[in-house]
Amino acid sequence: MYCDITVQTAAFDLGAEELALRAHAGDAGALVAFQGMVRAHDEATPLAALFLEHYPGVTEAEIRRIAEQAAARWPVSACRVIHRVGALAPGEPIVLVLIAAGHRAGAFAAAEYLMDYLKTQAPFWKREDFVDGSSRWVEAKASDDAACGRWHD
Amino acid sequence: MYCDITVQTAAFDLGAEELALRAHAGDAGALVAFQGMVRAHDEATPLAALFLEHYPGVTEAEIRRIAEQAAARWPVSACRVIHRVGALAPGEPIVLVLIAAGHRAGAFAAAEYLMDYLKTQAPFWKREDFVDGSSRWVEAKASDDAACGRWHD
Amino acid sequence: MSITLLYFGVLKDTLGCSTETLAWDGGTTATLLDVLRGRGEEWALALAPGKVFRLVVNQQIVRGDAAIPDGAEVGILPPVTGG
Amino acid sequence: MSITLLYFGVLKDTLGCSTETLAWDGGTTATLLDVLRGRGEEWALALAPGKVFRLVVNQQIVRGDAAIPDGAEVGILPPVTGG
Repeated sequence: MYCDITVQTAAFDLGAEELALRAHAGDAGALVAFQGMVRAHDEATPLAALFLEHYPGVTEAEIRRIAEQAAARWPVSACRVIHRVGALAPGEPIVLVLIAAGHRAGAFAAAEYLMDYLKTQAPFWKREDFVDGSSRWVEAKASDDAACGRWHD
Repeated sequence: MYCDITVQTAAFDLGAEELALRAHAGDAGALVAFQGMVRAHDEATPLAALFLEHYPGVTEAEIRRIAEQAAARWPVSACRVIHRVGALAPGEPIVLVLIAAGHRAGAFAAAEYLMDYLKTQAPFWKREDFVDGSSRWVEAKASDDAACGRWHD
Repeated sequence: MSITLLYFGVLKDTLGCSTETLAWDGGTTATLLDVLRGRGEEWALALAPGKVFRLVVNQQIVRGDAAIPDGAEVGILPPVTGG
Repeated sequence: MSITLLYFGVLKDTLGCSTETLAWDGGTTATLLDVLRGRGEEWALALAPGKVFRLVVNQQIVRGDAAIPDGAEVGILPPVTGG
């Protein structure tokens, strides 16, 4: 399986990544993309920015391990993950997962697996900076743990 | 819900469609794209081209009905479907489903629902034209019926 | 009085026809299928009750027996294979 | 002999520290946590057994008690909140 993992501050381009991945995807019939955007209104006070940090080297290696787990479970031809760090304004894309696979069921399952795992296990930390000047580090969500847990049955 | 359905012979651009859809998606935190490509090697004889036809008007209305079912089931902000018809070479994108939603679970579920439904219920007909000059109309697949069936429980 | 028939997918090849105008004295989708099946063995086989996927009258998918008004467009759809 | 400690996320703010060099006479991750918890109530609370998510020694996530060699980089990771 072709697998390319990047953690970066820069924005990414879904269309360009899709074209690049298809060049590595052989006769794949299905491509699933997930893109996450920063939400402004999850809390009572609107968000000014989301600040993310990661553990360079460790984070990339963990994501690769997770992607290889997904490829062992479903027939995946190629995989691309980009996760942004630093300060991100509401509406900005923060994470991209692209999966190319022979058929749609495997592509959907692998993309969802990777996203569930990224949200619960990959070493990222988020701080919410609000428009009123307050800020706080996000705590781990129980719902994300639950979403990930269903793969471990 | 914003919903835009097109059946066309022309190619489409996933990146451009993603940007356009996000303009209609409000504070959506999740975007899922499915793109299907023509596979060359599903049969013993390689495919020269896939020829698709649809029922103009009826096909678009059916897809819209399906998209509205998905939006009734999961919180979907915006939806874009492009399905190509005419002669398509192996590797060419044939269908695009884009779903923007508040959170990832609904976006994945709605995209998968729409794809399962498109494969089994929308009025499209495929003819396979092989490199040896033979050609045949594709018969409905039992596996696609089964994939769709799980939503009707 | 007449109606327009549209055939799709494999039916075009099987029946050797993609569009036709048919004289119509009124009736339902059942009437129409009887007329078409009466054209010969190929038509009877291709449009046998277990084989016809759907009929569409004036762009509305119909289930069961439905009236076909004068001037209607009737689509005859084999099982779909899209996506 | 020394090791480098890296703190992430909320721990940076709670402990007022993002990176430090610590004199190190050898030992394990348990030894290190004892040293850090001994720095005062805030450290003891932030690094209480139920709170620490993971320790990473030389870029390898460790589970249970693990040796920390001289010159090691040790990451101290609170629960992750990424994606």
